[in-house]
Amino acid sequence: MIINNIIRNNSLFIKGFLISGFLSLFMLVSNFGFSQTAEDEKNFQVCKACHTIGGGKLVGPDLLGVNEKRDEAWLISFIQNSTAMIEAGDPIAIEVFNENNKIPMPPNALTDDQVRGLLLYIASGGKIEGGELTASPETENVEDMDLKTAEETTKLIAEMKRDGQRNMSYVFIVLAILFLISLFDLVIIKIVKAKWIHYIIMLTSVVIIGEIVFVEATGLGRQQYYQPDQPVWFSHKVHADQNQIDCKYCHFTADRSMHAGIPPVATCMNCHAQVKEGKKTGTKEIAKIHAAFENNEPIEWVKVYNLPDHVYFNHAQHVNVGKVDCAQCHGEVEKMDEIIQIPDLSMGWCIECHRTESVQFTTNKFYDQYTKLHEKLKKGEMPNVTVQNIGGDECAKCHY
Amino acid sequence: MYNTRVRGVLIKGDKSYSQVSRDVLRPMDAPMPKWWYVTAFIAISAMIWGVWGFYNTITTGIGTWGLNNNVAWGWAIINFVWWIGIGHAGTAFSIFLLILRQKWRTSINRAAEAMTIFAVMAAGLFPLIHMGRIWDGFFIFPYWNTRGPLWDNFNSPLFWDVVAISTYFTASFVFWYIGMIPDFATIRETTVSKVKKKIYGAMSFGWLGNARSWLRFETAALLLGGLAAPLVVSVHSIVSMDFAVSVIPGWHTTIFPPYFVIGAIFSGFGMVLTLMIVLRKLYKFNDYVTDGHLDAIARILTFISLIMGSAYLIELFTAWYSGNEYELFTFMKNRVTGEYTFAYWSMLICNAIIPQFFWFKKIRKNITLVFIISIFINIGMWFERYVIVVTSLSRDFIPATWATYSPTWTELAVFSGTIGLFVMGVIAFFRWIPTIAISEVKSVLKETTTLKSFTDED
Amino acid sequence: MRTNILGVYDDEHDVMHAVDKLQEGGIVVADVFSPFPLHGIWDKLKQTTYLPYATFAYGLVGGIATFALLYWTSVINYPLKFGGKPLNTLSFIIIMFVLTILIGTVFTALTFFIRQKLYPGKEVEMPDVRTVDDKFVIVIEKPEDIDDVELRKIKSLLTETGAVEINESDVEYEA
Amino acid sequence: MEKLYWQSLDDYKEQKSNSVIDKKDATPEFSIEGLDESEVKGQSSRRDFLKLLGFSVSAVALVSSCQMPVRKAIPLLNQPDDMIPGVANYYASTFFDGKDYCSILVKTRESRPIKIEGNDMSPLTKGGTNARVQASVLNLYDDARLKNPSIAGAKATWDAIDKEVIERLTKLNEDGKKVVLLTSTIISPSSRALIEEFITVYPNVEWITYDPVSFAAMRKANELNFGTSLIPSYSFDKANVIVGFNADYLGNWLMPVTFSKQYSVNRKVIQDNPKMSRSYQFESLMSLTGANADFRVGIRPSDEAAILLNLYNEIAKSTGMSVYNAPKTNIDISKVAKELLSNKGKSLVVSGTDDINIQLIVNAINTALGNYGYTIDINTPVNLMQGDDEAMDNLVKEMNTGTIGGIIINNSNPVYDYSNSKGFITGLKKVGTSISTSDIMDETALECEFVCPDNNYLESWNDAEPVKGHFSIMQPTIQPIFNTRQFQDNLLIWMGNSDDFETYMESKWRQRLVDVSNFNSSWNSIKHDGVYQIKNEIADQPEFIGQSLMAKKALDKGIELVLYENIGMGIGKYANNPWLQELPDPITTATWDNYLCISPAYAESNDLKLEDIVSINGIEIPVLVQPGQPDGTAALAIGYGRTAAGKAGNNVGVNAFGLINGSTIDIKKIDGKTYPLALTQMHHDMEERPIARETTLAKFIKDPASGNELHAYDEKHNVTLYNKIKYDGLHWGMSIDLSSCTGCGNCVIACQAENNVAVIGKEQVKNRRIMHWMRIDRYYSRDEVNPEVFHMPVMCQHCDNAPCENVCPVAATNHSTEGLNQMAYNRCIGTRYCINNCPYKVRRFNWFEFTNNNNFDYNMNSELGKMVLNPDVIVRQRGVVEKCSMCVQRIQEGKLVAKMENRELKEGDIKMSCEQSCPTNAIQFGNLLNEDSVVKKETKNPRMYHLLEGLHTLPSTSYLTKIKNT
Repeated sequence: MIINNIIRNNSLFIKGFLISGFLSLFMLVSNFGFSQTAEDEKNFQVCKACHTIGGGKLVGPDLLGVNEKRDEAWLISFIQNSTAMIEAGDPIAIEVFNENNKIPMPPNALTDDQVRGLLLYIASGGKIEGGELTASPETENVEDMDLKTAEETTKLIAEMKRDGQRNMSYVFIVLAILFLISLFDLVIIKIVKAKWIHYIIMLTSVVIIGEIVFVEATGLGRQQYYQPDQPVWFSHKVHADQNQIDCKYCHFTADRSMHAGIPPVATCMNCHAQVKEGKKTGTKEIAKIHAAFENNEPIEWVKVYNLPDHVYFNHAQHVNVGKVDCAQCHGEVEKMDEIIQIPDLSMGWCIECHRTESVQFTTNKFYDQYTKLHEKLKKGEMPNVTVQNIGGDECAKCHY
Repeated sequence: MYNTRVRGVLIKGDKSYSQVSRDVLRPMDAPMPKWWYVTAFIAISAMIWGVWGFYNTITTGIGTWGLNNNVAWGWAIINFVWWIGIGHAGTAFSIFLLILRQKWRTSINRAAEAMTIFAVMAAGLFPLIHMGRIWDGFFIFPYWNTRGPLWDNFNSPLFWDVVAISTYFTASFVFWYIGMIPDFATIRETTVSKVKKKIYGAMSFGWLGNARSWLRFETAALLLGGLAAPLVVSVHSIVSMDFAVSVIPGWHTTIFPPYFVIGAIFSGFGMVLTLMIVLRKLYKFNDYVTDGHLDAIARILTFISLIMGSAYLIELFTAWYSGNEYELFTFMKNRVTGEYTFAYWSMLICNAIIPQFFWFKKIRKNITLVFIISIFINIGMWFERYVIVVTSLSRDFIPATWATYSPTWTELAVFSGTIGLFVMGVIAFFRWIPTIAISEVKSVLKETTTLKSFTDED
Repeated sequence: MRTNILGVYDDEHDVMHAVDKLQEGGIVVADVFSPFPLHGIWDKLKQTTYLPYATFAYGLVGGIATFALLYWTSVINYPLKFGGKPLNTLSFIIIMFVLTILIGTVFTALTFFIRQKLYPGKEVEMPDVRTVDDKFVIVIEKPEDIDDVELRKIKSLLTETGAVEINESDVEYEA
Repeated sequence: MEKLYWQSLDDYKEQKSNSVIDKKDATPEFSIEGLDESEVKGQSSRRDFLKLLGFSVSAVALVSSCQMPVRKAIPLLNQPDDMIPGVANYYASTFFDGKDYCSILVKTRESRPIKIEGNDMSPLTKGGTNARVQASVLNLYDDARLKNPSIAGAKATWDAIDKEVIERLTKLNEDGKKVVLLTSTIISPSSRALIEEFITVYPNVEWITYDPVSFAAMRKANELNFGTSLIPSYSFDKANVIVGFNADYLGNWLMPVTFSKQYSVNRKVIQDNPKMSRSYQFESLMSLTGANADFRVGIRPSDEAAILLNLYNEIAKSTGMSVYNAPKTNIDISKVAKELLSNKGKSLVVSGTDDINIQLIVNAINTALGNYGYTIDINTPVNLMQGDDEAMDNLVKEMNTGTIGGIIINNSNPVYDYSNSKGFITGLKKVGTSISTSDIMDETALECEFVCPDNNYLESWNDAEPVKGHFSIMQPTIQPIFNTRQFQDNLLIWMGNSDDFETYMESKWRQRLVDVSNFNSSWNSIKHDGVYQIKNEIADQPEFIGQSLMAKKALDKGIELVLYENIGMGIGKYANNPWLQELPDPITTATWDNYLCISPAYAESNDLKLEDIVSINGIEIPVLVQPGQPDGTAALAIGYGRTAAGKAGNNVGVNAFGLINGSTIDIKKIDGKTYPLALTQMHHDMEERPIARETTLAKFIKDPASGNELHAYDEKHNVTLYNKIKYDGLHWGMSIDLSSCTGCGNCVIACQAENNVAVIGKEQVKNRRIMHWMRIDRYYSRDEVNPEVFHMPVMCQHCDNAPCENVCPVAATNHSTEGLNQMAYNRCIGTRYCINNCPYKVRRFNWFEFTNNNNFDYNMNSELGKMVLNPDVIVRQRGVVEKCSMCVQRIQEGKLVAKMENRELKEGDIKMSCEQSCPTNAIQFGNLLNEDSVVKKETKNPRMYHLLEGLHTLPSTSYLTKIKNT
């Protein structure tokens, strides 16, 4: 299913890619290379926080057909720095400002060309984001949609927790007592004559106790289904699912660094400078952000995904190079209000994926130097090159 | 049957069957002798010191030992190999002499096997304690895990060790215990004390002693013996591979397996000799462990010591013949002459020269001398391991890294602790377990032999 | 309620002899108790054991299982390279060799105990406790409806083969 | 250097100003994603994980029903664009401590400096560093650093200090009482200008430069010969024949890094064009230079002048210059003279002795050889070592007469390192106002009233002009950790100048770059590169004014004392740096001490042996019998015996500054008393084993494989049951050129800094348990009087048939598909079998817990000290084996970068820590499957061999035979 996602996204991406390409040709805007769209899509992530394309009004107005409504020059300057324009007393700007209950749009550090690209993207946006257009009715009646997802999510997490915190201590004690009793009876008091009963009881209890001990021992130092309370009640569902904010908008170092990065408060402020009230928690939680921001003391989030220190994990390697979907490790975050640790983060879990998942062997030029493997691949001796094939299950790949 | 040759008896003072039982069981019913308390006290205090050594090592680190970047193995391994060697006596007796149809073994093998058990216990402690991270020691077992699962390196002699030693211990223990069952039954039926009846009754597993049980007993004993027989060879061969498999000059030697096995049996017999002399002195078992027995062991030792001697010579020869400068250095410049002369020569003298005195009947018959020589053998075998482990490591390939090694108090403590454990085990055995296999002795009670050791005496 | 006639002997040779005699006399010798194994008695009593075959089987299975484990773990499941050696190395042989013995030993012992119904704390009553010390006892079943002729015959045979005592006991034991 | 970002702080200050955030939060040092809370509060360091997973805690976890500790993740409030947590930034900067100069790159992670690299862009140091530069990053995290300014020992605020000081200075100025500004050599043009300005504000201030090691004689000599007091710049790379007299130019003399780079150029022999320089060394101790020289002659210090004069005469004879009568010496220099004459203009004679006569003779010789303008450049003088001894001596006199009203001491520690220390102290007591700007409470600061702690150089702005026309910039890579202030800022404030030194400096540079069109961009690019060069106008050689030369007759009896600088300690400024203390001396391999080096013959006759204690002029000191130490001399290292350096550095060795270089001493043996010395190598003979292989140039020309015949033999005779491993794509390898390696020890510290190698202290070093992943083996040839010396860096050879791998029962060490011998610490149970079975003995065992252990109270036991740890490398727990990982973290990083840039790996993308800053480029790393990589090419080199290749371990590391030009 994850694979499908990737494919779908790619196909969408490519579609939009072509369309915008044609458009740009059609519009004979010379300085638009094909590569622009990709960048624009990235830039648009910021806008997504408050705007949709034909998805109806969020914080800011729906951008569908904005290009027709306003002339380019105005748009450019407005997008680059709206507040400045308002202060300057531009009538349209002020009007827009008032329309959207006086929430200013934060200034964006974009060049004119970038803005043009962005506009182009918006213009073609309806078609590119076809997937999302069809999804747009959902966003219109968010509420009941919400309820549905809410139910299943709560169910999901509930059961996760159930088998997460398998509390076997009672079973353990009971069995231990049973064992002792039967032993006692067998050797000394001999109430039960049929000896096989003793044996069966003892055997089974030994087996089960052994299992418990083993599982608990391996679980030692792991924290699967760990869901701590965070200092701020931050809902990934609201942000990632309803507002459709891309993961990498907040966790923006995920494709550059080993750390995905907890977003600095400043990032929150990009939107929450304006958005002062949340659907579920009202002002209460968002106020915390503002507080943290004013007294500039960073918020102490509780880390959920903790790897032991002797493991070196690099997000860039997986997200950027390996093109691994966030959900593959972190689960369907957009369904969770508060984050819960889905995998057990055991070495076996890593290895498993490294054995099965194939690397970007043909697309990434880095792998060209693996000539032998390429031959094999060509000859069809192997269907695909997994991480293991290039030594992905070796110690020094993660432990150093 | 007619035979011109003089026939000696294995058990002297023509005992009756019940006399045998009584003689063997007497010390168990007799009040605790004084020497027992004294020895126990010494042994236990040694063990306590050993516990301190363990504690010190585990809490502070291997750094409390005298090891360094070049000599990463020291006393721990020396003593380990030494104990394992001693631990070979039991099986050697029970199996080899069984196969060689040496009936006279019957009055010794019980004690010998007991010795094996405790020696192997003592040995087993060293691999544990010498681990840097003992709390992760379970990594060494190839169990199913959530690391991939990640298994062990089956090329490693250390892994072979783990397997071999645990097997050896299990096998010897089972063999030993099964052998004791009929005797426990004897105690069960003959003792007067209620408690003993209960305990030994439980330990005798409800032994009857009718024809079929004897049949199965004999077969089982034979099978277990047969299974354990290759162990006598394999265990110490594998231990020797710890060294033989490596690249270090003086370790990387093909002669090691046979040489170690012989050495093991040598030290084992040496220790048996020591123990039996003590035992028969304390328990007046002269009729069971006769001078003939000691004489026989002495003769065997003489023979083995010859083998040892030749092994040492062959080592030197190979070193010279190989023309490998590193080998040459280790043997000629480092052992025969050079820094470790003392260790080397005391090894050579104790193992190859001194036992040769057994050629003289006078010495063989003089129990005190025999005792002393047996002690020398034990010491000599310890030095052999010292020579192998330390001399090779401390001056190996790259002169820049050469370093010397000397043990610390902690290592000493650990060693003495294991000795304490061994002694304690042995005297506990003396005290609570029939030290001589009653039923087996009975079966050979009327046997005679033409063995020189037993006939030569007047 | 079944009783046995016990012929008690002092000397193992007499016992062997007596068993022959009794069997010539058409008397079924049920069992013989002795303080140590009497070699050869088993043929007389037509007793055999299949323990060796079991042991062989154990060894065989053990060896194969060990190899299977080694091969699967270090070649198939998680292949790791050590010092330029092939994954499927000779060192397997050593481990197989030893583990074969281990498995063989342990299971042989277990079979022996189970087959012989020996276990810690088992309590038994012996027909004649002296057999653990120095006496040898020949056990002959005494049917309910035995006639004096028969009985006398048995007793006389026992006495003339050198039985020092002739007792009767109704102790039950698992042969 | 693809990692070079736009110059840091400056830009990101801009970032902040135009971002929504106020300035307060710009100290992200210790709060970043990935640090856990405890660390944010600075209680434990990252990556010292194993102790957490170890016995104690897992047991605790058990009883506490398997509860895991909660880890906090604390984001930055606002994240500067160039600071990505988890990605390293490199900033160009400059290392100058008053003596050594080096242009460097500072590697920062989460904007804290963790490693120093050489700056390839510098034309002087060319990317090289030395051990002290490498270790300097640890000084930043030194607990001994002063946290606050103080007045008379009491903690004070800067305002209070400024108020008080300004009052006093003005007062003294009005009274016309003299105030002395005592500094070490300052090569920063801006700072010099600033001081000049300061003096104009306070005319009563006199500026005295003082260096514990003096070049005054050389400057004087040049003044006499050329009219200007200066130190010329030398080009060892242009010289075919180099004759050194007690000048350790590869170790500590003037600009060792630069000279090593130059020297090594002519020591690398190419097969098609086999040429190499020849170096003679006449010296009174076994120095690093001597160890590497082709011909080394041991001489008495008192004999040097005579020998030089004879040499001069030899040359003068044939060049028709005036000959002076010279006392006879029993050293024949005719051969040297011949060589020199046949290399006129392509030779170089230097002397490190601070004696005007000698320097005059040296100048005369070089003039006679016409080396000026070729190998010696008078017109681009070196600005280092400006110390003026006379001025200093006068100062002490004046202080004692009480004419000095005040003294400001910057970056110099005369109480410790001035020969007449007592005099200085008494004088200092008489001085009314004494201000020290020392960054630690050192011996001098203790005597001073005001202590105004200076910033560490990694926290400061500065520039430098080590050699005329060569500029380089020092820029902060971290906010000041403590309440310290840069010396220059002090001056600015005290002279009532409002702007800080950064702006001051920039203004100075505006003047310098006045003719540059766009100042900002070029200024930024200068800061980015770290170096800037202006063409010196071509000037012709100044006229040589001959002076009459003279030399005294050499003493023929008595022991002459030679004071020298140890490679690690230098002049003792960094005594509190445990890395340097534990760096084995390249010659004696001793650590943590200084000692009296005596000649074997002397030891023989006075039955002295290693560790015996002798007393010289009342100082008790252990002896070390040093092969090659000339008879009649004894050498003793300065820089030890600090009393106020910090816990690691206090009372290590004895202070030799009180003694006089070249003076005759009498050595009294103190019977029955010994003192343990921690040597890392006890056996000095190669036992005729083919370990460090060598040949001579002549032989090499005849047969390139000479000295390496065994290689072919082994290649032929090595057979194996198994077929070799086939690698695909990547197979890492290393190649070490023994003829380039001088054994300077830079790589050892570089490795230690990169890989979080623990410091274990003297006692454990003595127990032969040193943890360095990389060691430099040193062998002597069997000639005791003047042995040849071999240096051989040895680290894990990453054998393809690694003996260590076979024997690990738990598979903790095994072979990777990239040819690495990988070690999984967290799997290791510490059987130490691998250590035994490694023929190279490069594996190290954690005998104790070296982290958070008060018995090992070094940087890993202090929260501050742990900040230097490389977050990409774990700190090993007690009981595990560790070893050189071939900087696998760098390999992985390099690969990742290539992947992200969607390209193949190029040669040089990945550099090992030891390789990167090697001052002689002796170490090369690369992909053996890449046909045009250096390492691959070297495998075809007939000089190539593997260490102990007879064992057929197939190492990935190869060595090139040492070629001597004899």
